[in-house]
Amino acid sequence: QEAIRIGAFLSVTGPAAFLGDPELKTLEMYVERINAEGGILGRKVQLVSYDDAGDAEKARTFAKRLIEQDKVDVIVGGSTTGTTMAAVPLAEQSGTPFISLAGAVPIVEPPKKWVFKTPHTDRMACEKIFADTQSRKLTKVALISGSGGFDKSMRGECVKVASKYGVELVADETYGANDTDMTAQLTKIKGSGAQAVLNAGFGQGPAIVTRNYRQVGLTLPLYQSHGVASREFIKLAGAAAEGVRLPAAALLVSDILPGNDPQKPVVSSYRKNYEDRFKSEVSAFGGHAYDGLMLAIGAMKTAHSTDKGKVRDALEATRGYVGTGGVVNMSANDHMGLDLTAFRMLEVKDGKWSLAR
Amino acid sequence: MLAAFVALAPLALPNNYAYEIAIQIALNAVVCIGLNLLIGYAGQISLGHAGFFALGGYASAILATRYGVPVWLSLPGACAAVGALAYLLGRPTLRLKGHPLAMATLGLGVIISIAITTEDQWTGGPDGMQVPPLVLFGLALQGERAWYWITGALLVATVWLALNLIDSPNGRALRALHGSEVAARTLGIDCTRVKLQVFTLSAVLAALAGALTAHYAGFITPAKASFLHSVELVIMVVFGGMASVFGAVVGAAVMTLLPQLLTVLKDYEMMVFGAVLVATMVLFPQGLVPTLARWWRWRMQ
Amino acid sequence: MLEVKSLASRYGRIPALAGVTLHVRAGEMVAIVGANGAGKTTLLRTLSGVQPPCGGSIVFEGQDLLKLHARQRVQAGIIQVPEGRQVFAQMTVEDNLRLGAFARGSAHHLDPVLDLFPVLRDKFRELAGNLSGGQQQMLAIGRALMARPRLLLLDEPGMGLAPRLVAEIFSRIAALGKVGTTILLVDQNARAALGVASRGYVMETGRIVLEGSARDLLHDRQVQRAYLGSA
Amino acid sequence: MSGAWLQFIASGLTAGAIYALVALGFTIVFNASGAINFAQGEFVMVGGMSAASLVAAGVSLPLAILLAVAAAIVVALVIERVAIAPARHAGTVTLIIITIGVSLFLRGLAQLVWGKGVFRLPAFSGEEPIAFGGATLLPQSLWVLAGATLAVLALRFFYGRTLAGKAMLATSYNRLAAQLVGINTRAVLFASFGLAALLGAVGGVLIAPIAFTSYDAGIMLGLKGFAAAMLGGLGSFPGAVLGGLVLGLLEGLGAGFLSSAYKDAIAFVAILAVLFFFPGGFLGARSSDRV
Amino acid sequence: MTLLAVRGLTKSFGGVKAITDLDLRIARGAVHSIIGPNGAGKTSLINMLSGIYRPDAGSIALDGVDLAGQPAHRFAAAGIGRTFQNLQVFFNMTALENVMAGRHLRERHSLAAALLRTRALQRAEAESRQFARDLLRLVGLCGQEDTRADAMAYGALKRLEIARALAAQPRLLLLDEPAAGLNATEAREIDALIQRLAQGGTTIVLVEHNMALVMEVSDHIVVLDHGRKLAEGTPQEVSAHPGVIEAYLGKAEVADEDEAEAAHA
Ligand SMILES: Nc1ncnc2c1ncn2[C@@H]1O[C@H](COP(=O)(O)OP(=O)(O)OP(=O)(O)O)[C@@H](O)[C@H]1O
Ligand SMILES: Nc1ncnc2c1ncn2[C@@H]1O[C@H](COP(=O)(O)OP(=O)(O)OP(=O)(O)O)[C@@H](O)[C@H]1O
Ligand SMILES: [Mg+2]
Ligand SMILES: [Mg+2]
Repeated sequence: QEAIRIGAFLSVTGPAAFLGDPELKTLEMYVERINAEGGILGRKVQLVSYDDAGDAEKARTFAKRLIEQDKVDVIVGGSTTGTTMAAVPLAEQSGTPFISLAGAVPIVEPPKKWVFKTPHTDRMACEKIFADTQSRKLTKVALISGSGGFDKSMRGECVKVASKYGVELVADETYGANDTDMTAQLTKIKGSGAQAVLNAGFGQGPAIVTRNYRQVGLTLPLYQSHGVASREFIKLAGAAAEGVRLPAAALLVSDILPGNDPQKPVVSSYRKNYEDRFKSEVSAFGGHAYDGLMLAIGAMKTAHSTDKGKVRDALEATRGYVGTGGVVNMSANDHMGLDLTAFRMLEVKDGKWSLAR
Repeated sequence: MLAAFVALAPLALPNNYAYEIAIQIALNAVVCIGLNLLIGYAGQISLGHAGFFALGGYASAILATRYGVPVWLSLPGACAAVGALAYLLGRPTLRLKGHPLAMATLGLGVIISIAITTEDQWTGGPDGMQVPPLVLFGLALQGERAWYWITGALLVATVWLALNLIDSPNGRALRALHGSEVAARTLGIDCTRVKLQVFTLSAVLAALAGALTAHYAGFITPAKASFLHSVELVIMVVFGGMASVFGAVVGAAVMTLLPQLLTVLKDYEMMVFGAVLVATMVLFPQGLVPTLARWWRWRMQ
Repeated sequence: MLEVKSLASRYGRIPALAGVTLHVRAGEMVAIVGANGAGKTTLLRTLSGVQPPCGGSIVFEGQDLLKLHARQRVQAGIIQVPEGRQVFAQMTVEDNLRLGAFARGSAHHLDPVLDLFPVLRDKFRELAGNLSGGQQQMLAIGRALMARPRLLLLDEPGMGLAPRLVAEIFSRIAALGKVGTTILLVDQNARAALGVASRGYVMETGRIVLEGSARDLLHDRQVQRAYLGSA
Repeated sequence: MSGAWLQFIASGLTAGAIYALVALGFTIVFNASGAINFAQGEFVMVGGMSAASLVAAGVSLPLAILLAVAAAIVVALVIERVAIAPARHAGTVTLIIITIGVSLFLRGLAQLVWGKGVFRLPAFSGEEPIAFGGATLLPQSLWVLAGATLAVLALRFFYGRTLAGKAMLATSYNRLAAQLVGINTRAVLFASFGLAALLGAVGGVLIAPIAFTSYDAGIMLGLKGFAAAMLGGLGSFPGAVLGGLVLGLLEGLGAGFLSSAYKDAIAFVAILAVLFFFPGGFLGARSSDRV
Repeated sequence: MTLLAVRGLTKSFGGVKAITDLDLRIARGAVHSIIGPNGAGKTSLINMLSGIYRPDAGSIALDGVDLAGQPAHRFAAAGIGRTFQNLQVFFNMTALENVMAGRHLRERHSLAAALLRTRALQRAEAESRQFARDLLRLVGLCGQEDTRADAMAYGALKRLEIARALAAQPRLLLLDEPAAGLNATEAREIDALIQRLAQGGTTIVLVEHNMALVMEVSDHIVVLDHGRKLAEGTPQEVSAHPGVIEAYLGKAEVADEDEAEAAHA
């Protein structure tokens, strides 16, 4: 019998490689495992993946290739919002279930018939952070963000929801993805009267911000985004990372999760599998791919078919799926199915992640 | 010959994905022909043409979405606007030569790219913006096949125009100022004007291709304006062969296809691509088409 | 000293030398005359090693030159003054001259050359590219002399020089010949070239068509008609 | 506000010193071949990555630095032999494309060898910021500045005073004439790549504690280094350093006083303005095209 | 019947005074030679007369219209053509294309016409091509039409430059050492060519070190030294001028000629 084809286009290289790389590894590993266990619906699973290097145009071409030439049954992929949005019209036109691994709100708002996503949105990250500042009675927050798509999108969401949490934004600075020194921006922030600083960014920029933050003598609470939710951030920022808070999925703290946490088994097992196989630390991003793949497989199992329409319907009907990102409850209006509880507020303590408070 | 090729190629195109690649090749080739006039014939390097390419797309998209201009109007409007901009920017820039010119055009490209990324209320920022489809004579142009014929026809027309230009007094003036600017001036060639003309022409072609790419894809991102895209365009030109119109077409075709073929190599892709590029340029220092053409002529004699 | 046998060379497929045979004895000055495109420049380029041969042999003092790179030939004392001057335009006159002695490595004196061409002393710190055509020609010759050549290959040394200087340079060249430098000279001023040389060769389309003592050639009717401008 | 002023300048100098080091590498290859080596950023990356991965593997910092520099030089020399030397008669643009191909190759190779992670090297002399007049500077920035200063002094001496240095310059100006005075033009090109890699690798090691390093760090460094070299005047070593520092300062002050989003654009606008008035950059040779 | 009147022309480079306060009159239809020692300023003068250098002071009036300070292509448009001492051939083109490029002023079309290859343009091109072929034949480069310039010998390139300059049918032709690199016989052909052109009404300014040629063709000679006029007059007057012999001609040359003549006879 013909194999079930799962298509993926991911940013395995390029500026978003730290997203695409663990995503691809995860997909490859779990497709292998599924096949080792006999596949699903009595068929083998085949992964067809392409590297879009973070370029939306390439992503679109590859999405077309997946749909038209490789005739995949479902697409799991789109590491960034830009690449995802490029493929959305194709998935919609061709009627292919498409589970995105990117963060921004517009992917699922307004809901699109064939498009789903697994990661938390950047708006949720902002809300989680502002909820935290609110509880610490910090009302003046300075924003600093990178100039990439993730960074700008999150910055925009934070600006939108700030007032909801009584937050006044007193500074709004930017840095480039490859900048080597942000002390100029931080010095301006220092003079802005902020009580806390929020950095929306991913890659190495946030680590430099963190180090420069200490260099210019800032001692205010510093919040980073879920975009740096990996050990690498702590490694790069070094001692300066102490006390930094950020919202992230449970995956990062699987070892210190209380035993009764529903996510504990899932995240522990994923972590173990990943780290044993690749000898490198897990990040939340690989987890998104794990969730995407499992949602797709689950939907096919529920539908007892790879018929695209049926799989889509099954996806939309997902309830109570426990993944690395949280507990997913989809509906016709909610193609992500996560709420704020999926995020944990982490703090760096003694060079390790810990649960805040 | 090219026209026949374009007309017959669909017989060998199995699916929409193949059409997609063909369309990309045609659009890239259009940019490269313009760029080759500038780099290969006139000897004026530009490392900023991606800026014009992207501006074409963004301008047309913004005119259409924000101002409700019908696309059949916004597209030429965008090209004209980019042409005017290139003309203005070209005035001071083209006084430079060689490496300073490369630097200046690179700078223009980077500035355009930063502006596009930053002005997100207009452009949607780094994640790009949606672009409405091309509507001609009240018909929305959709589907790969329709686009294939449009872009194929455009490519044939561009090749024809470029060949005409090269074999005309204006084209000789271009090559003359490449050979020796002083000598060209003493023959009455107004080098400033000629350079400006070809710079503007190439920018308009880039904008046209950029706008069509955007309308075809339905979206555009600032990556299209990036320095790396500018370099990619120049690589296409040099790879295919400088001062060769067909070289530009071949360069665009190979450089569009190659990444699609190499994608099976996964982690080795970038390495192999680099190696292929180096090997080709070492073996064919004049570019693919001129070196092969010479070789062919040699064989024939 | 120099033995060239059926030397051939080509640009792509176009042959420029089609079997040149000649010899130069130590201390001798030999002139080569020929029309435009006869292959004189190509011959000198092949001798100095910047142009690959495709046949024949070159023996210099018993050594097979074809085995040596251009650089090694310079070290062996074969120095070419190239056609069209080829000075380092962006460098000063001084640097140009010092680089002339590059292959000798040891200490070198600029004075003899500066005495020969006093203009170069005036323009010592000027960029070579800013010199007038004739001044550049002098610099090119001066640079070659800095290397203390044993075999000097001169490609049109008199080109672009004022008549007074041509005469002067040719007499200096003749003087060099007398103190033991061997010289192979190409110049369009065939009269002057043959005037100072002891022997001469006439080249046509990549071949030697005539050879003889300079005096005989000067008086050869054919040579006179073709190269000396006599009606 | 004076503290802020100073910090903007300190920020600019930190970035600027990095650009300067890369720009010096561009200048070396340019001065031997007349071509721009777009793989220079990758030499810096190879140096930084090798050192960082060696240190991570437990090698002591000084030894790691030595090995990293050696690795970069070997890589550069092999590349010169395989990719540049066979094409030395090709035009400038072709050479540039070849170096771009080389940079892609090296980037791909680095990605295979070291993965896609970001690496950091420990700072040479601690992380404690040095405060002056309300501004702070990391000690490592002083290392970078010192490295750039030392390099420019050494290079100036070599090219200005020694015949070997002049011979390298002569080769780029007129290869035929260089051959005719007995310069081994192939060796010159070879040596220039080695030298450029040496400098690049040292730069990569010096900046890795501040700017981090990853397989694709070369892209940005290459771009900024090229801009710095052009601003200072292609071919001039003091120009390269000056260009780097000015570029860094433009960014620092631009981010501080105007707009951090547009700081790169501000820097490029300034470069354009400089080029329009001094096409050769600050200290570039005033070209003479006599006819 | 002055075609070109130069007044008070001055040009210096840094400390070097290439041309100082020079006055010059070029009569229509005549052959004027400019001679002088190396570095006297001849090429600099030609560069100013063709608009390549902008003079520091002075006027250059062609038929009463002052051109000083205008860009070079205006000089060309006004009818001044030239060749170069240091070759400025278009090495990226064939011989024929080089000469056709010289037709630029005579064959102007809009960009649109060029792109669309209009009938008128095709006709003009055919004429131009024929004209260029004739010129190549005139300078003795018959058969090399389709050779790329970078594969031609030095002497051929010198003649190619002359043909290219002639293609624009200039009123005033400036030749900077056209016979350099040509042997005596070939120089004679240039000699004949110059005379033919002069008879055809082209005014010629010749810079040349080949005295045989200069003496043969010139109607009028100006001697420059250190950027100033040293002497001026007919060939006979100039060649007998002691200052000129001292600074430029030298005794040896004269003696050489005599010797050779004697030997010939
Ligand atoms: N780079 C080149 N490529 C192709 N052909 C060339 C090249 N250089 C010279 N030739 C050809 O080789 C032949 C010999 O040229 P060469 O320069 O040796 O002549 P020459 O005797 O020095 O002439 P001249 O007196 O004009 O300097 C000529 O026919 C010329 O066209
Ligand atoms: N662009 C320049 N920069 C600096 N100096 C220059 C420049 N052009 C010419 N000169 C100087 O001006 C003087 C005159 O040079 P020019 O070339 O006019 O001489 P010339 O009479 O043509 O000599 P030749 O007969 O040797 O060609 C020379 O001393 C030269 O060095
Ligand atoms: Mg010759
Ligand atoms: Mg001159």
